Amino acid sequence: MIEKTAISIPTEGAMGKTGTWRVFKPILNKEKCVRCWRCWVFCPDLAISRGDYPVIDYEYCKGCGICANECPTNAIKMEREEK
Amino acid sequence: MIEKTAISIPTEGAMGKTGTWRVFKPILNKEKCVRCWRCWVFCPDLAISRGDYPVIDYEYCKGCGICANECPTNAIKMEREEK
Amino acid sequence: MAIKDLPTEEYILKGHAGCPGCPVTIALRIALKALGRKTILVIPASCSAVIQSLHPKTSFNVPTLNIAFEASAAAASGIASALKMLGKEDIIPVVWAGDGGSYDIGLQALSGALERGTNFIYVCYNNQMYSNTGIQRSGATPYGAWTTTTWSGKKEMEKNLAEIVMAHHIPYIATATIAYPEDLYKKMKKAREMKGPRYIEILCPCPPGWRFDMSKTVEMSRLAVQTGAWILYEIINGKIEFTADSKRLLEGKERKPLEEWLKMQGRFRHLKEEDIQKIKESIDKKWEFFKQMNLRQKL
Amino acid sequence: MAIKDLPTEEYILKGHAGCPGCPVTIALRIALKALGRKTILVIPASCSAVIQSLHPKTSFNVPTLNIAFEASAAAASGIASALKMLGKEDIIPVVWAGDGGSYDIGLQALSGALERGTNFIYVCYNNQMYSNTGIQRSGATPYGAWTTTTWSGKKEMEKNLAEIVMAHHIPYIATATIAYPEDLYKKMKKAREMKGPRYIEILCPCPPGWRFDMSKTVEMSRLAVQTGAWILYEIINGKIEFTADSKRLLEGKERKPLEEWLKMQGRFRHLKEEDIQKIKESIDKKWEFFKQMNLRQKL
Amino acid sequence: MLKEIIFYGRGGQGAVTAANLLASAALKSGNRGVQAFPFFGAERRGAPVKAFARISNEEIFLRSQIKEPDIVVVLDTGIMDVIDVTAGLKKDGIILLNSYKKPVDFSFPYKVATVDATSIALKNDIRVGGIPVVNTPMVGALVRILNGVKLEALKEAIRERFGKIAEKNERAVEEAYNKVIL
Amino acid sequence: MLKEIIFYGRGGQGAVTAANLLASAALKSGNRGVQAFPFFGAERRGAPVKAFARISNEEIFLRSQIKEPDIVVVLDTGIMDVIDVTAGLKKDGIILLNSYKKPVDFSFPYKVATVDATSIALKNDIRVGGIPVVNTPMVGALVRILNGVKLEALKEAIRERFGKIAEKNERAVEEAYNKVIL
Amino acid sequence: MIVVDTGNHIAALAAKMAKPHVIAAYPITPQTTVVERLAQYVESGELNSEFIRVESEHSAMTACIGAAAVGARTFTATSSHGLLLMHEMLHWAALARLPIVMVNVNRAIGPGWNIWSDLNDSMAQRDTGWIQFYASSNQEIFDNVIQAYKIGEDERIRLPVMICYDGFILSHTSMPVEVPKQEEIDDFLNEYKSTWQLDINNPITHGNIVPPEPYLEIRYSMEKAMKEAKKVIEEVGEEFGRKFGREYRLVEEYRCDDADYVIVTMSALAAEAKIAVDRLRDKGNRIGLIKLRTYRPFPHEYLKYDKMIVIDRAFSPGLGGIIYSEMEMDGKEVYGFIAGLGGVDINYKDIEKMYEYAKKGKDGWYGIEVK
Amino acid sequence: MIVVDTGNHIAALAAKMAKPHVIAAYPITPQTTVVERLAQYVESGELNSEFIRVESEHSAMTACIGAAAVGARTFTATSSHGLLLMHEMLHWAALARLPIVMVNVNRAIGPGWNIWSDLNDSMAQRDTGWIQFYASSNQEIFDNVIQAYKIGEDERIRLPVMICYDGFILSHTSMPVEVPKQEEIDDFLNEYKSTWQLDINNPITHGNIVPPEPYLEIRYSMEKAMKEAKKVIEEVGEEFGRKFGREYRLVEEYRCDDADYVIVTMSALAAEAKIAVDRLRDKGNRIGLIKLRTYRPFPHEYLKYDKMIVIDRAFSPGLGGIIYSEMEMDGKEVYGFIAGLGGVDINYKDIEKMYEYAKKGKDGWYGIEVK
Ligand SMILES: Cc1ncc(C[n+]2csc(CCOP(=O)(O)OP(=O)(O)O)c2C)c(N)n1
Ligand SMILES: Cc1ncc(C[n+]2csc(CCOP(=O)(O)OP(=O)(O)O)c2C)c(N)n1
Ligand code: SF4
Ligand code: SF4
Ligand code: SF4
Ligand code: SF4
Ligand code: SF4
Ligand code: SF4
Ligand SMILES: [Mg+2]
Ligand SMILES: [Mg+2]
Repeated sequence: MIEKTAISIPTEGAMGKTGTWRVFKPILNKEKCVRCWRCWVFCPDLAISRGDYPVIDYEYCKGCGICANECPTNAIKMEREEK
Repeated sequence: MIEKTAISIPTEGAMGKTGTWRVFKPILNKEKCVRCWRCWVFCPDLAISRGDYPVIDYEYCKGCGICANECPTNAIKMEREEK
Repeated sequence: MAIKDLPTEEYILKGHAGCPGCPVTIALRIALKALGRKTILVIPASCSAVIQSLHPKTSFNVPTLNIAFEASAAAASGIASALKMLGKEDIIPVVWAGDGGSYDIGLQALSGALERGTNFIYVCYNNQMYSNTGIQRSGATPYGAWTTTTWSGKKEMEKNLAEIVMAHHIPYIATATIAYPEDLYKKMKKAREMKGPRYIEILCPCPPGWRFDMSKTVEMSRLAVQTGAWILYEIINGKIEFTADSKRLLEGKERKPLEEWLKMQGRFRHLKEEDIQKIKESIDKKWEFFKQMNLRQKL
Repeated sequence: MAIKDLPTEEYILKGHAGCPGCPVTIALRIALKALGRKTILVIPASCSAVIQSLHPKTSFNVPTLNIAFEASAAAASGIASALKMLGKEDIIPVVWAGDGGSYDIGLQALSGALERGTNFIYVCYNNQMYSNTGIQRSGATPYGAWTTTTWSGKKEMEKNLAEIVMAHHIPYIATATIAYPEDLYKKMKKAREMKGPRYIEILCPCPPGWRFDMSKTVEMSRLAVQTGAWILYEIINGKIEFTADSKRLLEGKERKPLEEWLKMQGRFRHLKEEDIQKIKESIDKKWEFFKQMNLRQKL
Repeated sequence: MLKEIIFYGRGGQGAVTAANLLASAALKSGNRGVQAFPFFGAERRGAPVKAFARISNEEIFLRSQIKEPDIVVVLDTGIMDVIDVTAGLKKDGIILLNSYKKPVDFSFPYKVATVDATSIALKNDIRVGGIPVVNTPMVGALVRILNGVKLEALKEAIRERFGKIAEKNERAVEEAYNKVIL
Repeated sequence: MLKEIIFYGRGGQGAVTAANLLASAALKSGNRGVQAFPFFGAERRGAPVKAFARISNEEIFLRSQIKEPDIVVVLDTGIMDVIDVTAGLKKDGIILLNSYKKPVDFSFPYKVATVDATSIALKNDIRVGGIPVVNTPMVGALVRILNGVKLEALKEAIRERFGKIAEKNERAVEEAYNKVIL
Repeated sequence: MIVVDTGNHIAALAAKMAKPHVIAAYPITPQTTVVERLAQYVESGELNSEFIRVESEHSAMTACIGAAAVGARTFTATSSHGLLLMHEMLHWAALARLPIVMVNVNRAIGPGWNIWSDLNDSMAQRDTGWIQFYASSNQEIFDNVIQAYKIGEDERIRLPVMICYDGFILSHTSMPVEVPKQEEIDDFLNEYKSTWQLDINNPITHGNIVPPEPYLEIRYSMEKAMKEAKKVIEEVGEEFGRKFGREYRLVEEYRCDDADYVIVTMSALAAEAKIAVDRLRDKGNRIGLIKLRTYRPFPHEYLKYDKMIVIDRAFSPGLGGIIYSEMEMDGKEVYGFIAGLGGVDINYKDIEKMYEYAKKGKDGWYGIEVK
Repeated sequence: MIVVDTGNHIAALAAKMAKPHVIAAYPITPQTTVVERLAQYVESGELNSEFIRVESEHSAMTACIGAAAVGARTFTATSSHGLLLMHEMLHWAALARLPIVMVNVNRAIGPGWNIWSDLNDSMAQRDTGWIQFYASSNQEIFDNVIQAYKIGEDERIRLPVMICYDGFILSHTSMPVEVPKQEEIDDFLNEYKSTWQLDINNPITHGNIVPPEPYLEIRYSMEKAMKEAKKVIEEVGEEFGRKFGREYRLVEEYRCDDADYVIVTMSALAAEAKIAVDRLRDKGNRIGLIKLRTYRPFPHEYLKYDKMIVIDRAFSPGLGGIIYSEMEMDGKEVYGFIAGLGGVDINYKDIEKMYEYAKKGKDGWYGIEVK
């Protein structure tokens, strides 16, 4: 292509590692988890994937706390990020 | 006013004597007229006024024939204009 | 009210540029009788812009602002706000727009003005096509009608703008048509006396566009109502009332056969039986919708 | 269908530019699961244009056309026609527009595309304001809500776009919201399998705009339904069905008190009792309207 | 040599079509340069209108309106009350009128030709909405007056343009061609 | 003399407000030229952001961004993992950090100052949604470092801008001014 | 084959022969008959295209953009207020580098409504990044539309192209036009292959936020394409000449060789000006004419005569005649006339008068300042 | 009183102090805070105006036109795509001779979306008949908005006025601004008396079809007003100077007296350029600066230096830098640079470099063709 126009390519981390935006951090307590996958479906940042148990990708989790708020068993807790 | 812009002034006969557009001409037969004023209300060209009987203004009547068509008593006839 | 009781004041002057037999001039003439002189007309590109005649003369005798095709309701908004600030709220801005300028290119400005509760009257005179540019299809063109952009007949059903306006829940909505001048006059008058956004749509059969003889303009209008193709009603604060012959049809009077109306129009000449059936069904549906609406209210 | 049955395919990539707790990304993520890869997104100016991240990268993994704010439905029309001519009708253009781009500046293009019977899906994700430019009122902003152009609360009732769309009589109309992902998924899927114009509106509670804590996005969505402020339904060829919790409310389940929802939102903090009353009434009216519609159908 | 012609008529009478037919016929008759165009306005049925035509054996570069015609063609003499159809007409210009009268009955300081196009139209059943359409017979008569445009070419132009109603128009054209009084 | 300052923080932390407060205070302290502006981008809550301020005793004609600051102010040291806050910093520049640590605990090749703005904010109950807002104490500390901006002027700027929450911010500013470690 | 038809019908015919996949248009006087004719072609099956009957010109251009973005060849037509309403999307089409072809029938801008020709509508779009052609005959309308596809779609260009011509003066005037055979056109125009498109197998995003530096490059790339376009337009014009016997360049020079004065103008006025030149030459004046065929890119390189008389049918309020203001005047004597706005009829006699004025050192608004 | 605030808030403040009857506006980055602030003024009762929350910019401009047509003073603000969407109505407002005042916050045009400053948006409106000012400081924003009402409403002018300033660079930058007292502003601006309006006692029609000849006169009347505006702008600028101590003309000349080279530019770049001039002078170069305050009408009369260096933050594809292309170059050496598109940061060092290039006879796209 010779002409330049505003074409962009799908890229993971297009805005960088957005985990750095986080102030609070979700911590999973597997014991409590019933694998209902609500945390997975509601995460706006695709930071939870479906393994045996939810796997949180801290590189991209922005720490919104929706997962914790929506978890029916309180298996996720938000903790102040220590830096 | 100093600036020129597209301002127009209300004027009778703004398009000239539109009676000249006419091909057929409405002729009133007073005998038949019941003064229902349908011809008056429907004339698109304001060419019929309300006197004792309808008065047709041939200077502006475009000869559409609505008055004749709408007259309940056939008191108006359209005739070929002779020129 | 009888025809003879309509005021004799006129706000249009003789010798205008309308076609012989033009329905729009009839409608505007009657409307202005009801609106009176404290009216500012706002007119988008349309036949009504042409009817005024050429600068430096005009055939309209109320202040009139011509405005871009898609912009009439926005211009009226500005006028309404300015009149308020200038202490002239006795004057009413009235948009007088064609179906093209209302159903299609002017819809957004209209919807915005309705949502903002603009204090104005919006009149859509509906001749079911772009007539000023020489008969192209509009959103209001009925199914099957020939236009110069639908040579073999329009493939889609028409939009129903009044229904769209209903979804805005404004104080006053009405339909009218020229064959019922008292009805039109009364509705305009009623609208004039209210506040907030008011919408009136007037069916205007156009001889060159619909392809019928210019003497039949009013007849075509009447037949549209009597065959049920056009329904006359008003909706005041959500409450619907049917008027004139439509009321009679609702109350059980028989509709004239639709064919009577269709056959008189050159634009429908090519229709096949199944097309006519399709149109009939859509009219039945419309009646059903309104009947239900009427019924619901009675519940 | 349970959450676990939703496909694990994703068409959005991690590390996008959405705010933490953004409802729009949740909605789009789920929608794309249903729409699949044979989708072309059309996105007008909005938060969704920003969420994509900066050129030369994008966080969206389906072909996406950004387009001017008022133009998305028109762009989709062009795409739909082109796909037809190019023999690629298995691909569907999907407009993904905010409420500003749908209720206000994009309404006309939307209405035109609906009337033409365009083969596309139009999704309006409704966060009830212009959030991308920093929280200004839109036609969808509810009565009383604070925005940066309605400091003392919006004075007008919101438009109801779904109702306007209904007046266009298209094959499929539905409402949804993020707290009900299975419901959203099913509706998208159903729409995907139909032809002609399809409209889906998704309520998206936005933390910075509505002024609530970012962890409550889904909760706010759920409460909107459970208090009756947002109604979930679908209309297939004119026939309405209520879904999820709204169906339950219709069937007699009690609505949660509206205050529960209002009080959690900073934008409503200043509301007086009579304002709340007014909102409640308008919600009651909406339910009444839909109930009647439902009833009518059963007749 | 350039010939410039103005057609006067009423909206709906087909003055523009007349000019176009003439242009097509002229090209078919071997003229390299032809033009036909309406007076650029918003015409309404019944209102006076005009149309222009140019014919030349060379390419025509003129893009302006015709101010000094060689010939004026009047489709409807009624409009002569409102419009001076001789305005700008060249000294040796010709006026072709649709009239049952004879040229001598008119007192223009120009050459006059007449043809009763209305009767010809009625006779050949060329009408729209009951009203006779006189444009084709008028062009037929005009071709007779003009040098360099052939009747056969005009008929061909009519066949190309009119489809199934061509035939009666051809007849009318021929009749007018023969009946025009100079 | 022109002083150029960059504030680093996160979207939502009020870096722009900090720059604006500084500018107002500087004007009130008699500087003719002041400027405050954000880095021109679409900022999201939590994402790293920056804001700029300029102070001078003459009118400022600069309209470009600050590339070589005299001072950088870091509202949230967390972002130092992602951003090089010393980029462009003048040789004799100063870094002011929001940290409970001491300057010596940092190994920048620049002068470092620290203030525990988070604790000061919490102590004075300056929070939004539970999170401490550190912008005002950071400006308090900055004023101490800068020549030519008066603490009293900053307090006045805060009063003008903040209305009823001014008081606690004034207290925080004063505390930070006193507690900054150079 | 020679066809006698109006400029609008000829434009529609040319568009049809270029076989666009998608046409989206909205009616406006005096463009309307272009759209009507195309609708007819499509409905009769003579043209296999999707015709989108949009609800506004903004949407017409947007629909073309959408269609072009998935790789379709597109066409639209408009005029005056329709063009103005497209303004935002004109910029868009150009920056997106989509070779949309559009016909604009020049018409004056309101208020008051004025349906007659002047060039203010399209010249006010001079900064949108569209290549612009102005035609002075129906033949040129045809030839320009065909060439527009070849030029716009050229890999070195990829810019949208606007073909402008005077409302009524050409749009409604029948003239003879030589029309090639469909096969010849097919052969001349290759099949369109877009260089970028929305494709499910390569899911790019077009148009998300672009930071300053890449934005500058995108802009510069447009400018490079415009520069390149000068070459490509002449190449294509030459090939067209070889195939069809009518060669085209950026400008047409008429009797300029030994000229003391050269008239510079475009559109229908340029045809009328030929007559003026001939007549003035007959009277012994050494005068020539440069007709700008292309207005964007602007053919500065051809405007190097010592004494030039520019006739503008458009002006920029607060600046002057538009072509005039873009001339490089270093060391030249240039006279500028503004004439024919709002459809005021300008004929060769008027142009001869302008020449007389220029010789006396006068210029300005013709008919007002000089008359 | 001295206020430190952003360009947008200052614009809103100035608009408020001019007391418009009607404000109609639509939000767009980076103009948004103008609208927000005005909404706040109106809702708090500080400003007695009708604020119309329109549904698009096309409607914003139209609502102002409607309001002005019944005699109201109006204000609006926009940016970039919002301005482009108004294009049709910009022409309309000017031809209707309505002295609407609008702020445009300059922002680059998409696609891709770019929210940063360049002047392509407003310069592409150069043919619409609007008077255009470009500000380089927040003080100028304030002063220009106030003067805009006086100039536009002057009976000799009656044209709409656009005040442009760079997005973010001014719109979001706080600077000190001297704000007069309300009474002083009231005194400076007389009450607005429209010369034509829709009036039930004199029921004129505005804008119906206008035949060619009167249309030409309407157009010419605009041009006369633009010419007149040069005088009026300087008169008003002088009066402003007398009242408020800051005098304004069409341009601002900075150290031009003995200059060999003069930089010509406008907007924020012109402020930055002062620094470059000072620094170059310090190094012994005889260089000056002309800042265009007014871009329409175009102040040709001030651009008469032998060697000029034009810096454009906008360009016309297929032509070049826009200011550059409008210069009368007869016998002058003019160097044109295109710089800072899409918000690319340009500082005094860059401007110094351009000077060095110009001395070597080079010009072009800064950062690409010359870097
Ligand atoms: C932006 C724009 N597009 C197109 C036009 C051309 N135009 C003028 S009037 C008209 C049709 C009007 O139709 P309608 O509103 O139904 O009114 P009618 O002519 O039927 O009275 C059109 C397409 C225009 N003036 N402006
Ligand atoms: C013509 C035009 N006007 C205004 C804007 C500025 N603008 C961009 S996004 C936006 C608001 C979008 O609101 P909405 O559609 O509700 O989407 P959201 O931001 O809420 O996701 C506005 C006003 C624009 N880009 N183009
Ligand atoms: S929401 Fe809670 S219980 Fe459900 S999967 Fe996630 S962590 Fe487990
Ligand atoms: S905190 Fe938010 S972003 Fe992080 S995993 Fe939970 S839902 Fe996802
Ligand atoms: S319509 Fe007939 S009866 Fe009635 S007033 Fe007229 S002429 Fe008389
Ligand atoms: S013929 Fe038509 S115009 Fe004449 S009076 Fe009757 S209704 Fe009126
Ligand atoms: S075309 Fe129809 S609506 Fe328009 S003026 Fe003529 S009759 Fe009236
Ligand atoms: S402002 Fe709201 S809708 Fe927009 S990205 Fe942020 S959370 Fe999402
Ligand atoms: Mg219509
Ligand atoms: Mg929104």
